[in-house]
Amino acid sequence: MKKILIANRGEIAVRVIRACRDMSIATVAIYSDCDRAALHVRLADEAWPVGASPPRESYLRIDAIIDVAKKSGADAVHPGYGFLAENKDFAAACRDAGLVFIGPTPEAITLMGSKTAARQAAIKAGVPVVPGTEEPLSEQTSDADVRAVAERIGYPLMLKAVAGGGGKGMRMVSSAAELPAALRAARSEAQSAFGDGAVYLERRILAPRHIEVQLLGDHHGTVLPFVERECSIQRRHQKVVEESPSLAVSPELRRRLTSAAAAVAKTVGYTNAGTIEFLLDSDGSFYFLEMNTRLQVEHPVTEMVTGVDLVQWQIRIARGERLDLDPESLLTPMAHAIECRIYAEDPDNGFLPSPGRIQGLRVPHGPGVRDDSGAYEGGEVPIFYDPMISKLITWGETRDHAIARMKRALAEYEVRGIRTTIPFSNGSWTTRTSRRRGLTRPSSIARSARRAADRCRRSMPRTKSSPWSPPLCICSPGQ
Amino acid sequence: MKKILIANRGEIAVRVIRACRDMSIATVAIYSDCDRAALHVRLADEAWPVGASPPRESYLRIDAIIDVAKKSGADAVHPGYGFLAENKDFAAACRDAGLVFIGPTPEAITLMGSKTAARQAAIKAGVPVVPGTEEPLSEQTSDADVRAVAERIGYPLMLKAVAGGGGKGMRMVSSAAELPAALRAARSEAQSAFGDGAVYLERRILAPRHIEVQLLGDHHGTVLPFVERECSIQRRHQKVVEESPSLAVSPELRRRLTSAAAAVAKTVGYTNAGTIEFLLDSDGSFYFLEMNTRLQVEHPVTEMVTGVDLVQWQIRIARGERLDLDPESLLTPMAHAIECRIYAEDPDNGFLPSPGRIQGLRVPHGPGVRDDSGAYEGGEVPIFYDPMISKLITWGETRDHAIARMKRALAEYEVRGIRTTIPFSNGSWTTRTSRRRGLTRPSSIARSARRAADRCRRSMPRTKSSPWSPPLCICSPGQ
Amino acid sequence: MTFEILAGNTVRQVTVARNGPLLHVVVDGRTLVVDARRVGDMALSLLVAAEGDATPVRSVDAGLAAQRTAGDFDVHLNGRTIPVQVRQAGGFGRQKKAGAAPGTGPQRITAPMPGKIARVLVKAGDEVKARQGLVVVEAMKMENELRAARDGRVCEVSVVEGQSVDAGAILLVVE
Amino acid sequence: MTFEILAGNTVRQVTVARNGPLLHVVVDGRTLVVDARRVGDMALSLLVAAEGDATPVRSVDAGLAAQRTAGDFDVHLNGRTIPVQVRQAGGFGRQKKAGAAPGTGPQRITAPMPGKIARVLVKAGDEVKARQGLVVVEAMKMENELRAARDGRVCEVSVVEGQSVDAGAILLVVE
Repeated sequence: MKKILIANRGEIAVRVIRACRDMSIATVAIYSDCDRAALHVRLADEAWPVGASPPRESYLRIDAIIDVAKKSGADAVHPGYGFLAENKDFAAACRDAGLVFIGPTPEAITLMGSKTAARQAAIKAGVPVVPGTEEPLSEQTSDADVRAVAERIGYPLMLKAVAGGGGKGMRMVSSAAELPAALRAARSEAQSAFGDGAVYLERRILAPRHIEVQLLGDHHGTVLPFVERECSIQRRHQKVVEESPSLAVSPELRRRLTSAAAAVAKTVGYTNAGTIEFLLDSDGSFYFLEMNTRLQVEHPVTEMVTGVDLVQWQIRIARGERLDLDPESLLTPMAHAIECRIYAEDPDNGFLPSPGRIQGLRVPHGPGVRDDSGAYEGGEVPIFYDPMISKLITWGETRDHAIARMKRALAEYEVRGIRTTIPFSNGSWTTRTSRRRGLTRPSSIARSARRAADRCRRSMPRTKSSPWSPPLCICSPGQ
Repeated sequence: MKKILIANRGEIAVRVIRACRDMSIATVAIYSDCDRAALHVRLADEAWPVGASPPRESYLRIDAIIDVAKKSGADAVHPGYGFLAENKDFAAACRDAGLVFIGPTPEAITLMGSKTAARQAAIKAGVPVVPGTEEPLSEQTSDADVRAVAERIGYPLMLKAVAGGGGKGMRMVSSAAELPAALRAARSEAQSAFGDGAVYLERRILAPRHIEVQLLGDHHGTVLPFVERECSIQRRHQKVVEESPSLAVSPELRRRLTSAAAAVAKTVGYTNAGTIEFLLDSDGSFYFLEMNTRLQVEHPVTEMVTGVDLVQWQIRIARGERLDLDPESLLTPMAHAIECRIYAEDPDNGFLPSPGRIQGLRVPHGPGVRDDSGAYEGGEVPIFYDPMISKLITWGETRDHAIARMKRALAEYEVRGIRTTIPFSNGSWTTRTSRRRGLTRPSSIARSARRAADRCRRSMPRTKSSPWSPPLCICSPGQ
Repeated sequence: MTFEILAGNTVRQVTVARNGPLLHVVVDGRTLVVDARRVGDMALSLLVAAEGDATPVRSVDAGLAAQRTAGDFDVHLNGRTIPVQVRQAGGFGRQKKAGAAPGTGPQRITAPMPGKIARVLVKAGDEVKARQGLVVVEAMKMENELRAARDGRVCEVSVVEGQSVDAGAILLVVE
Repeated sequence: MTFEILAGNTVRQVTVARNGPLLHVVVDGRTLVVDARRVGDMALSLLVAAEGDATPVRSVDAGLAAQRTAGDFDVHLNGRTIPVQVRQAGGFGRQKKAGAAPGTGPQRITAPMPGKIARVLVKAGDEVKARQGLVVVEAMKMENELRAARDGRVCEVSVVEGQSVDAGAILLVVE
């Protein structure tokens, strides 16, 4: 593998470019009109235009991207996350064009990409799933039919995009009255985000923890699970804070979770990187939620506690290497890591998107701090794409130490010209600190996140069902 | 401990401020006239002026600094490295003023600070030393007397400052003819750097490795050694590249080295952070070289492979906490870390100092990269202080992986407006790479560093004895 | 020089006077001695003396970001962002922050951020109820439904679906 | 526009012409198609087409740093630093890089960098031999002894010990 095309933009494109550099593999970036001067274009060896700024006219154009891959002489394609990362047609088009797709097979994507089929696979593997619709509800399905299904499952329930991920096309529905509006919004969001408006329903488990297990599978039958990540602090069904390991997972529970995850992956002959999400109930029972057949946004926390470069391993697996990592060490976290996502959204104004030019940027540094970013001073944050501009990751000898470093790093982090969620994240850590040791009590994260949520609610003239619903902490990682 | 004064500047002051932040301890910076807008001033909670720009009129003024500590209500002082870090009078002055000095006792500094007394301590501890003068040669000692001593030891020999460190006041002398000039230069450099012109002589071991052992000692009798660092790549007797662990040190040799180091420290009842330097001969025998009674510039590589925050532990020890770290884990490196020092020197012009304004700065980021820096875009690099502006540290699953990441990070690193050693460091890694795995063969580091050295020699109208002598690689860490 | 600075909901009278290398800043009668240095374009390193104290030692790094309206800035202080409005003395007069009271007059529905018009849910002449959806603006893959503050009649629709709009652009008017 | 650019020891004739959004850059007769965007003050993102190729795809991030002499720049390219001198067409004429040949005329000993005069080792009127130390300049805690290139007589000493000097300042003259 000599040259890899990265079919993505922003921080993840930059992340993949760096992994390629580390392996002396040349990189080909693609860019839309508004991304000509984006960081991933500047750092790649080559950069090719693929169309206009709206995703459907550039980063979602399979034909144009395959064409660039051929012209540039790339021999492999890394899809990153989002865009075409979980698009079976893209994976197939790469294969048909003789390009190595750095990810799972089109078949695996098709299977696990359909949330309903994935649930069936989990059931086959003997892993419990959340009660819900086994069949997708296409855009043709009438509101009446959907309401009927909803009645069977019972409220409150979650409305989710069959092709979904990252909270896009997802709505919480607490009563039949909310269903039509939520359905319309979810379908149109799903359509614009994934080109597929089909949705499904799932019972809402109250106050669960979101625990996920990272997996790598090679082409020689080996599947290795990693120590879990917890992603319980979410806002608008989008992850805000992730960490590894989870305080709620004992070594014994870790064994059961990771074996269950590996079992699901083996059932479908899964290869390359993937993540299985579980809902963990207060009584310790867990349910298969979905499998993400791609690299996760939050993969760095796993890298920080295991020392494994997941992107590099995606590439090594794709070129046929054997997974010769020590399975035990992958389940034995080195201390603790936390990730805080930085969004171009205005926390003082109901988290409205805040695109624009970055007039000033001060990035935190020092011990235990990692910043994965696609932003630079003077750069533009376009209106067309996901609002996440960077991920701040800290590692600490203990969880408290990692939190202390996160607080320090957030205080150093300055993005001027646009509004970002930095002050919100900052506020959510800086309460209830123990002066002497300078550490935050675990539970205070969610508590103060809730407090921040209240602040936003006050400042927000919108109803719950609107996408601007205030941050919600599904549960406190501390409790 | 509520408030710590940092009696230093530049990257190490910033490093200490970050550790204090992580512990919720308030920070007091001091600054000279030319440092009013320096990064450590900007990041500290308080900043107090201590005098004019020349070190002797500011950062070396014990009275002024103690005065600020009292006025600001600081209860402790962290000296960093350099300046007053190994000055017994300063440590004593702090103690007399009722301030906790975050470092060893004045007695330990006095003892180990005198290179000749330190050699005697090592001998007492049963650790072999390099043949040389047991007594210091004061500024009054006549050239003739010094020549006489030199004849006894034999050429080539090293001329070193008794109060020395970091290569200041150090000269290699290959013949009697070179002695007078070298003596004059060494004494005046030592005088200006440490306020003490006394020197001593040591036989020069040809092609040794420079191996050092980091130590922490608490106030309850515990001394813990850490996995060794290798600092064999030096230029003008200044370390350029450091790494941990050393390829030349087997687990068995590690036991012997670290026990020897701990033995020396225990003999003198050493407390807080310190480092013992050894010369490792090709036959595996090692000699005590000196002890640095302070935090080392290169402490981050140890932090990267052990996960221990050494500055935080210096503070915890100083406030009486027990060293409850697991001794075994400190001797068991997590993979590999490398540090590359970035100097404001012009590698294309004989490494002339290159102070001035930083017009543009692009700092590398991403997995496995840490930048400890005192520089910022728009900031000034003054003519008065050490030319090191930052330290780039990379961690990798293997040594080759750490080197690959160092190459990537150096390529991203851009300092515009002044000349830096980045291109030199960059060149010293980018030869003999194995295309497929993208890794540098260990031995090529020193080899290409030599090649770079030759390049400089050509571009340099100066003699060996001048401080501008070309980079010399005492040995290749790869061989 | 004397300014009025609106931060949060309070207007403060601020007078700044040079005094050698230092600034004397009088905020609502309280005098602060400040040593200010530029550390970048729109970035300042401030050392501030405690009230009554002459030597400025409290270090505050202040980053500024100009907003759309002249005199409006975001001030960044150690991870916090404070929107302020700076005006000449008397600029705000007695009353607090300007802005039409929501209770009366025609409602101008404006774009809260730059984006694309995803859907227009009403047409000129339509009668609308309070909180009824009027138009959906999409930006960064998220949809934002703008609603009527109270009952009224749509008298003007200035945008069409698919159109890109800047922040603050008037989308439609309800009277 | 046509320039002469001195990089290393070679002078190159460079012509730059706008062509829509692109630049046509002719370097010693070879034409390169370049798409250049400013990504900061003195920083450019360049996409360069392979010779003969029309679509610029090779990405090169170029940072510039102005040097003391107008038209002199350090060009930073992926971790490498290349000093260049840019002049108007004919600016360098036939000959290579300017600068008095060392063999002849009075030697002006200049400060190689800003610093402090640590010691003056000679006085006006002294006879000096080749490679004899004349003056020691200290900067960043390191001493730099400047020496005579050849035998001569010190005719002028323009500095005293302890004095601060800028880069390029004439310290003394030997004839």
